[in-house]
Amino acid sequence: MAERLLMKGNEAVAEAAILAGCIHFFGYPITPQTEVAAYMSKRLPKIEGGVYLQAESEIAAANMVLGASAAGVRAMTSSSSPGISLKTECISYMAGSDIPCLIVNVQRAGPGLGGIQPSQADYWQATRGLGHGGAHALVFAPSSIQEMVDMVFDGFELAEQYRIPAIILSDGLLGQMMEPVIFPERKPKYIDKPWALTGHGFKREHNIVNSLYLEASELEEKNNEREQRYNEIRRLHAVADSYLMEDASVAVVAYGAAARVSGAAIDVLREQGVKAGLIRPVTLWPFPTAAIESAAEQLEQILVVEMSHGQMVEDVRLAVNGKIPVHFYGRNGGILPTQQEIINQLLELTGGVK
Amino acid sequence: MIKQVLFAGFGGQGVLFAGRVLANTALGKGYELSWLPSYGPETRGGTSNCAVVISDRKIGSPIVTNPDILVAMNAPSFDRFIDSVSENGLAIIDSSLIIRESNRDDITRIDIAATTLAQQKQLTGLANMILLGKLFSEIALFDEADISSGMKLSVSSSRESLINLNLTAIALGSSI
Amino acid sequence: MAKGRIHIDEGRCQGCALCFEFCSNKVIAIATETLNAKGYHPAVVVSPENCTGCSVCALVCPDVAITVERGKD
Amino acid sequence: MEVVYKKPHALTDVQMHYCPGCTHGIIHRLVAETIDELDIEGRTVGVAPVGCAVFAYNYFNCDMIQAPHGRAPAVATGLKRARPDNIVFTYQGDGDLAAIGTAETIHAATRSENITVIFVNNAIYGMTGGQMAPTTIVDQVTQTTPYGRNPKLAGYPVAVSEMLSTLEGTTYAVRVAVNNPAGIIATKRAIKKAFTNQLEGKGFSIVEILFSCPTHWGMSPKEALDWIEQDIYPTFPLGVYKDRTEGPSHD
Repeated sequence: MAERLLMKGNEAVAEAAILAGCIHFFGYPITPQTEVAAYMSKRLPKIEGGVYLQAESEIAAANMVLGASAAGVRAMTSSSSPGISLKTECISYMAGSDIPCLIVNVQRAGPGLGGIQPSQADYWQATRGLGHGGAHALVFAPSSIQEMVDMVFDGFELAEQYRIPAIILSDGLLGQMMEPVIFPERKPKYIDKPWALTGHGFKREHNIVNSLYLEASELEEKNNEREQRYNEIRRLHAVADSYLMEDASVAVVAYGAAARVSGAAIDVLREQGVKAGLIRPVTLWPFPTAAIESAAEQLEQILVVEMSHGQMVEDVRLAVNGKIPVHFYGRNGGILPTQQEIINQLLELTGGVK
Repeated sequence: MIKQVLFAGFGGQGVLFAGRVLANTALGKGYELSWLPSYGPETRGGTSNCAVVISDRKIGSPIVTNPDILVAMNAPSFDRFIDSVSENGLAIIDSSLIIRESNRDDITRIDIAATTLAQQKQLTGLANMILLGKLFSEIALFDEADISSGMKLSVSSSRESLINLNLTAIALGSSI
Repeated sequence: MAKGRIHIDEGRCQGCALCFEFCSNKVIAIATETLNAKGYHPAVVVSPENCTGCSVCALVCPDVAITVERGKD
Repeated sequence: MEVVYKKPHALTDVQMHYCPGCTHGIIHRLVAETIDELDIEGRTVGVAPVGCAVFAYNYFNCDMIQAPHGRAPAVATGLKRARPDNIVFTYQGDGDLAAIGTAETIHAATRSENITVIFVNNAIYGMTGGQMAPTTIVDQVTQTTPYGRNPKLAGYPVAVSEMLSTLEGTTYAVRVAVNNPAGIIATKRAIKKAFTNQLEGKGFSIVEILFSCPTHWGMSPKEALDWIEQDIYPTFPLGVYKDRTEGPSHD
């Protein structure tokens, strides 16, 4: 069996990327993400062909990824909320040019410079606001360091399969904490990239990576084709994890760090006889609408828990479509809801033991 | 079983490292565990702390708001955290830097003049390890071999010479 | 008779010792036995009689912790 | 006896968060003394950067604003154009001014915006824990150049004063250092001139100040000051790189 290691989330995600065949990293320091870049700066120069580059800005780092990915390699960048805002211009260009890549967002509290403590206030940005033009990226929401490591492989492979950027939506808690992790003995899967800018060598037509289509009908056709890919992703790759849901009458819907605490709160309530369960979206885009829609058939009510004023709760309400009440509890500014707070919320909703 | 431990002191006193040794020792024994540092500008020169959770089941929050065990290495940390220690909890205090009373008569308080003791025993700078030694003897989850392998995982190969010195300080703390 | 007098705000001091390094008259020392509330060994005046009021200590103090007086009492 | 040196009025009583021996505090004090001496606190607006000096808004008694990373000169442009009688300064580190904010810096200079830029250069990123800065010198070890800055991979340090001196719009560009008492006095003189230029409507002034980061250089505060002279001077020579204040005024 592979070794159980104790690692910071930020370091583990970097190591996982290397194992997944990504040796081109373009970074820029920002708390609480900087360890990803620092780890890459140590490891990549020791790997043949490895490129670590500290860009002059987050904007430049994202565009370096655009260039490297367009050249056909697995490329990655990471940042934290304010830096991701700067990268969104380029994410829109990557989406418009059908360029895969992996971006890690170690979320901190906002808006503006905000704070450096963990947050989930970039949900809207990740699922709705990646620059202009209506683009999407795959958005993965790990709730443990182990899961984050596994998602790096999936992230690169699905991104390349669908030619779409992928985002791992981490946060300051998952990035800074250490917990045991086992690196998978998984060989990265590669696919041909006939679109890549490798130099045609007079063996093929020239390739163009571009997002500009001045002819409206041409752009519509392009966007429709991309939307079909989006629809296939929505159909095949929306993932939710459920915990103690078989007989649950109330469910918490939470992702990432908020889901960890919610799960622990549910354990306590179960001991008291409260039939609570947890639905944990593992992908945020595509959102696991079907899983929540069908759970709503059996549940009496839902509590959404987030480290924000409530963003994912809107997607949950869309999925539930008014069938049952959807309540919300959140802390923000860099504060993780405590186990006790969630217990209290659920007790209040259920009126104690049921 | 769940043990929630908070190490707190000044940056430079080795509170993050003490937590790392505890975490790595628990790792070797197959426990679930988490280690979470305070981070940001206050970690340089100001106060610094880290939370370690050891459990035999999956850990929800790695944040420790009510520690079962507080290891306090300076007065500001003592003031900030002593009231948060859980009922019947334990506080291990470096009494060479903390001369403070508290009104917590519902917890066990152990005072060790670790900084002074470290200086006397040619272990300057290892007050953190002396206090950690006491913590190890109090929680009684790990034997000497566990601690020794936890230490080896925690010290980078370039500083290997420190391993034995650290273990000596831990043994000293355990024996108090 | 000292020509100058300095006052060090020990609460603001972070014990960086730049004043001690740059004082050519050895007026200042670092109090290695005491800690201030922030946990630093503060700078203290040990030889006030040598102070000329030259202000170099205040000039190099990054914590703006030193006030300087000059002239006759 | 008479008080000859005390905390200037333009500094608040808030204790600064900088690490022991970090010389940001000296530069803050020199800027505040200048504001006091020119008697402009009531109409001065400062722009804080992103980086260690971000909390400068807590330390200066004049009005303060916190700008997005690197954008301080653009924010300052807006402040100044809206209220030309106010005195506007930015306080920016090397990462803020010379990496992410290079475009804003260059274009504020080309427009000869009538502002004062205090550019503090210690060749490293402090706030995020000691990574390579655009001004990190060749071979310098940082968290993200663990094998030393290799120009083949990470390029050469950016010489901001030299670069800006080539721009027509730059009125005054000077490089000073706060590594000893004489340097601190020279720095004060440069800061005062840069503010005076603005008062006289002479256009864009920048004071580049070499200072120390003992924490991330891994040195004692005094060693760090000595290292400036030994190792940073050869890359960043002190001097006046541009001074066209003798010419016609900006207005």
